[in-house]
Amino acid sequence: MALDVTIENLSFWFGRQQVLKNVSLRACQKEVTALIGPSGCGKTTLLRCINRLHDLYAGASVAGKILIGEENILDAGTNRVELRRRVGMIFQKPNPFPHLSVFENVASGLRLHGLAYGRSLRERVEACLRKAALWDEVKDFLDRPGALLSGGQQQRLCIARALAIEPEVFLMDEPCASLDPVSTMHIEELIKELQEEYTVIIVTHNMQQAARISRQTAFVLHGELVEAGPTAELFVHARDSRTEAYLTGKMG
Amino acid sequence: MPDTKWRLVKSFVPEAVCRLAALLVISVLFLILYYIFQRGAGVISPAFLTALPTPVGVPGGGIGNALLGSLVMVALGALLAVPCGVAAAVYLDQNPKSRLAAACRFASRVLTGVPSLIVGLFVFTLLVLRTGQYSALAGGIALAVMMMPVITLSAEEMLRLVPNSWREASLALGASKKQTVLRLVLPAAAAGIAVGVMLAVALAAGQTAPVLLTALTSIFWPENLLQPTASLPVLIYTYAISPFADWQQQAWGAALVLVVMVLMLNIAAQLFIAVKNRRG
Amino acid sequence: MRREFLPLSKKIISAFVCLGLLLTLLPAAVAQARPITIEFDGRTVPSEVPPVIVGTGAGARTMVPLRVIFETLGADVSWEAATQTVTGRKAGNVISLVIGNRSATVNGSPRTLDQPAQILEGRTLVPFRFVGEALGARVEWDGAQRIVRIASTDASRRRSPLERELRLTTGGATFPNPLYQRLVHEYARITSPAIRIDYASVGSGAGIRGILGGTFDFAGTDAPLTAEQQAGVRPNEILHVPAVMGAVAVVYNIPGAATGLRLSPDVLADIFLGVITNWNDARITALNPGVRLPDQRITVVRRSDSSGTTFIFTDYLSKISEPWRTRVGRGTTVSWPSAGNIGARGNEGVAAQVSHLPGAVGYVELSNAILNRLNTVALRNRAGNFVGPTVEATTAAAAAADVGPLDHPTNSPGTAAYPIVGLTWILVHRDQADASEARVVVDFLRWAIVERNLEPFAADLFYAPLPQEVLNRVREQIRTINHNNTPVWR
Amino acid sequence: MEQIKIASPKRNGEGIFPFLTAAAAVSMLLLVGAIFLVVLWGAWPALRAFGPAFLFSAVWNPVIDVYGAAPAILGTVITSLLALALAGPLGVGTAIFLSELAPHWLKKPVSFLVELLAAVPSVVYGVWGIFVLVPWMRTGPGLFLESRLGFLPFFQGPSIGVSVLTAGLVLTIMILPTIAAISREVMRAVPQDLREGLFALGATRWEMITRVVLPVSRTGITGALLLALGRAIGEAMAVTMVIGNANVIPVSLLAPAQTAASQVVNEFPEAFGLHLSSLLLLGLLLFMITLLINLVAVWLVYRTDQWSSGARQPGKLKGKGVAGHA
Repeated sequence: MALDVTIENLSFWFGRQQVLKNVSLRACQKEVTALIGPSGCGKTTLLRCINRLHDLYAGASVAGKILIGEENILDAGTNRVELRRRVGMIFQKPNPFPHLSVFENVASGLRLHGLAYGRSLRERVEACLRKAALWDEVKDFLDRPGALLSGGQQQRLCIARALAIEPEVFLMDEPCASLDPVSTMHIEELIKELQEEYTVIIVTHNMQQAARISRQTAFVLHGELVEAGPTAELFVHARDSRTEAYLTGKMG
Repeated sequence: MPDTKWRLVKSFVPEAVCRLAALLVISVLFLILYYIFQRGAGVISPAFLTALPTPVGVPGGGIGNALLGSLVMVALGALLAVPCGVAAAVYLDQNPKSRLAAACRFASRVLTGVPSLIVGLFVFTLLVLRTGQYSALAGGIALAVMMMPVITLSAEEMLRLVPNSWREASLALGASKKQTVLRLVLPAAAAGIAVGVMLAVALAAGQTAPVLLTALTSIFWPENLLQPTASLPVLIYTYAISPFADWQQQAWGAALVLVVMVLMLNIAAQLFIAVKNRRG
Repeated sequence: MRREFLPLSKKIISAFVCLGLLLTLLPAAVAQARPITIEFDGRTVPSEVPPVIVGTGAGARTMVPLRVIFETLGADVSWEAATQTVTGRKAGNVISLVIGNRSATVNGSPRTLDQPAQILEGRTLVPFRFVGEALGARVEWDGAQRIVRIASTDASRRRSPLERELRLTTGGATFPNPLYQRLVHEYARITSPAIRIDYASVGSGAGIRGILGGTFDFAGTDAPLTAEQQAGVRPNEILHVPAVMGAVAVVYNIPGAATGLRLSPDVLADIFLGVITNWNDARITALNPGVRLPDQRITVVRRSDSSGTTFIFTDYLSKISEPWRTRVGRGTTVSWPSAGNIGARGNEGVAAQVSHLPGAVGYVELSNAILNRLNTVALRNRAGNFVGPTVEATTAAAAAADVGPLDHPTNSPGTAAYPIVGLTWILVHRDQADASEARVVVDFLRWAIVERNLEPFAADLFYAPLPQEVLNRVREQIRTINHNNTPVWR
Repeated sequence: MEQIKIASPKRNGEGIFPFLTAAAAVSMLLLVGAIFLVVLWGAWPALRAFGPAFLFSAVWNPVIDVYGAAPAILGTVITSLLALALAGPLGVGTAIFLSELAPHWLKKPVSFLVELLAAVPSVVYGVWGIFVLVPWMRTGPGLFLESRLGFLPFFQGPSIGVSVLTAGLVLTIMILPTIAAISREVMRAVPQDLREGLFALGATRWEMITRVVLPVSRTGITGALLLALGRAIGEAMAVTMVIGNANVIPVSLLAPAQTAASQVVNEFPEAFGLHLSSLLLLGLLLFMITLLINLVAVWLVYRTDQWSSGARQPGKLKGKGVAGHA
């Protein structure tokens, strides 16, 4: 099940510094939405608002609404543990748990939520690894530490880990930033498959990547959403001159 | 999911236990400090810090020579231990996987755990018995033996934090290994190494047995590195086990001075890191 | 970057917060004005009324009680009520002062005082500097330590045995350490400043190791050298010079009962052997008619560190109890037989345990018993009298002792003798290698022991002086100290 | 960033520089070897006289010159394990609080305070032990244990204040700051993205701590505990003041006993001959125990490295401990 993610008038502060200013954006289900913009523009912050990872840090404050389906997840009463189960996240740098084996990395979320045991656990781990196109490469090394895999494999392992708990929304924070072109290609393939079932929001520096994989692209600058639209349109006719400047490499 | 609430509750309980543990630990430690300050503070005066000690029944004794003696021996120890310890750390950093490195690391760890009495005994046997002379020099050497492994292990840790890319850049510019280490790696790790040195100094300043066995003690000012020299821990030890109230009182004062000295060193180390971090 | 690195200012602030927390611990640490004390030739003079400072600023003068200063200087005092005149006489010097008057006479000639003699709270106070100097003494005021120092000029500086710089390193027994500290301190005051003697309180065994190994120039010990220790040296090469004597007090803590407990030697031994385990044991009550002894378990407290005090105590028990001699024996550390005995570190450790623990019995060196106000046992001596540990009873024990010169005079036959007393020795090489060192060692031992300069200090610290017969022996011992076969004391 | 001059045409001394650093590394080995030999040399007569029986004999009698180390060894083991059992959980709990739970403004000053306390000389803790802890133990907890649990052999009275339990408590207090300070340092070094990784899977904070922070920093924490154990085993002054120094096999926690280190400190000043040699043999045993603990530590680290060597190995954190503590 996938749900739309609707961001309404979202503002975000770290201490006194305003990082996001009145951002509104709708990421539709079964679509990839790409967030692009120069470093430090606030796109990662925007992403981390969606699973409320910022709540871990003192000094973060937020205004506005983020709706997943109909539910405003910024409500004080939101169960963050439950929210984060529903929203999977892939980080910029692959972060498999170094103390766990390949198998246990994927199983970690399942065990956390008590979703599967014994045989069904093994089956689901295998299914997720297959979905992440990693099974063939690791099926003989399931009990080896996840950290021994290559960078691209590690990132796919993280995707498998996130897939295992069946989230509704996938957040990806520059998932290919630390990978080589071949691994990047693997991941991109994977993302395309994921959008069949999930809502995917991806932050990327790489405009070609955004063009390749996303249906919608949003351009963020200095904490403001400059414009958002279908990727094909945005890349050809940017409505805002700043977007155009960025896309043509005159800025950033 | 229905059980997430329960999981949050289950999470709260051990967290509360940790909070309680921290509260308990910190309050007990704070109480101990309070007690030392309370007993020792009344004794301390400028005269106490600068006068020579006096025997029981003669008022006005101070800890001036012990304070100076401790400073001299700790400085001497640092002077010997820092170059040697840092050099060993550089070796460990340059050849992290060699057998000698593994052995040296192991030896350092063992050395940090050797009871201090045994270190004192070692220097006593090798130096004091040979020369027939207790001396500040022997005391400094004993303290250096205690400080060296601490400095080596912490310095290695700090050197390891210097990014490899820096070294490679330096070597790529045509600098020799030696130049890279001396002009780039060591300065970059200086703040961290300094912290390790200060901790080692704090450790050395509190040692009783090694100093008693090597530098003995004295009621005079230290004038010569080759003569018996007074030190704070030995003075505290001797005074604390005497039955006389005025000596016991002075032992508390001296203990407070020692604690404050060690604490000051640590504060200095922390500020040093803070400043260095700030500068990048 | 998520890991919080506080900015510098905050780090410094938190450091200061910590420092502040620590500083709140400091109670009003203002050094209190200590009362002024008077020292005469290095010794503190007891005075019921402390000296006071009269006047302020440059005119401030320290005034001392009249009787104290005149008696200290050995002057005769006379008082003429009609004229309010005080007259002091000493060795041909005459000084007279009139209360409330600035004029005074010294040997007939008039002088003017900065401060007149006056009466304060019923005591006559005189300006100490004027009086001291008029009677031929050197007077100093040590403002930092608040001490009035008076030195009699006739006996002020001893002729130094040596003018070049020399430093002696000595050490050993902890038992006489306070006394030796006092001695080397005083010796440093009266001799050439170039000569320095240090005594380190490291234990008799370490002292013996020190003199045998050549690290100590002389050493203090509570136990004579054993045959094993003598093995490496020629016979009589190391002299045992008796320095002073001390008593070992048996101390106890019986709740609700009894000062003045009396014990016989066999009962004492059985208590420490663990045969008698309760304070209301019939054998104890029989010795203490009229004393109510509770039903309380006896806990033996003994030294955990090896010590001369243990040696003296077990030496006594071995002499009076056959079971003790065969089962335990004597030594600086022994294997204690009684069940549940507690070892405490140092005399003061034993004293502290005994004073805190109901039912405890232990043994400490006399000064610890007195300074900690512990109850002491009166022991039946060989003559059959119950004698408590005192300085006099200790000297009496040595005077009557029937033991060899290298034995502790325990279980002495003297009628007034306390039975558990020990000697402490200074170990010194008879054949000295260095002429200068030899001169200083001999001078120090002569000054301290033979000329009895240690006795006043010893009394302060509850050690007993040596009887005359032992002193005579010491004199002969010191005379044998030689360098290249030439006696040093000529 | 200041500029650093690096390149220079002259390359003098390059030959001797690696030699010097290697010499420093070798000197550390020589030092340990020399200390071992010196102590062994001193302990040799006792080793020859008693052999392995030294370890098992409970007789320690200087009067008849027979020595056995069983009580001292048992006392050492019991007090230090007791201290570790108490200080381990408390110290790690404190570290968890300081690294994961404490509010931001509290973390820094309190961690700082704990680090300061780790540097306080042990003799100071000993003095506090004898003047405050011993009287309190006699009247408070000791009496309680004696009256309520006295039927158990290891709580047999009478409670007199100085005891194995009191020594264990003093050691606990002494090693607590060490454990807390190093563990905190190690936990702080756990990469934040691992924490976020598990949080993003929907973990509560405690689940994150037990599933990420503790396992990842396990080696470092083990190192801290072993270091603390070593310190507890070698500690002499503080223990001597509160353990009662009875040369018996410790049965009751409320009874006096002694440790190897306290026995050496107690008897060294007056010892001579075989007695002295036996004390040195005790010192040699302490040395060997330290060696053993370090071997275990190295083995643990090695094992963990094998098992998760890779990009982000927790083994990196090892040794941090030693730097923090000393």
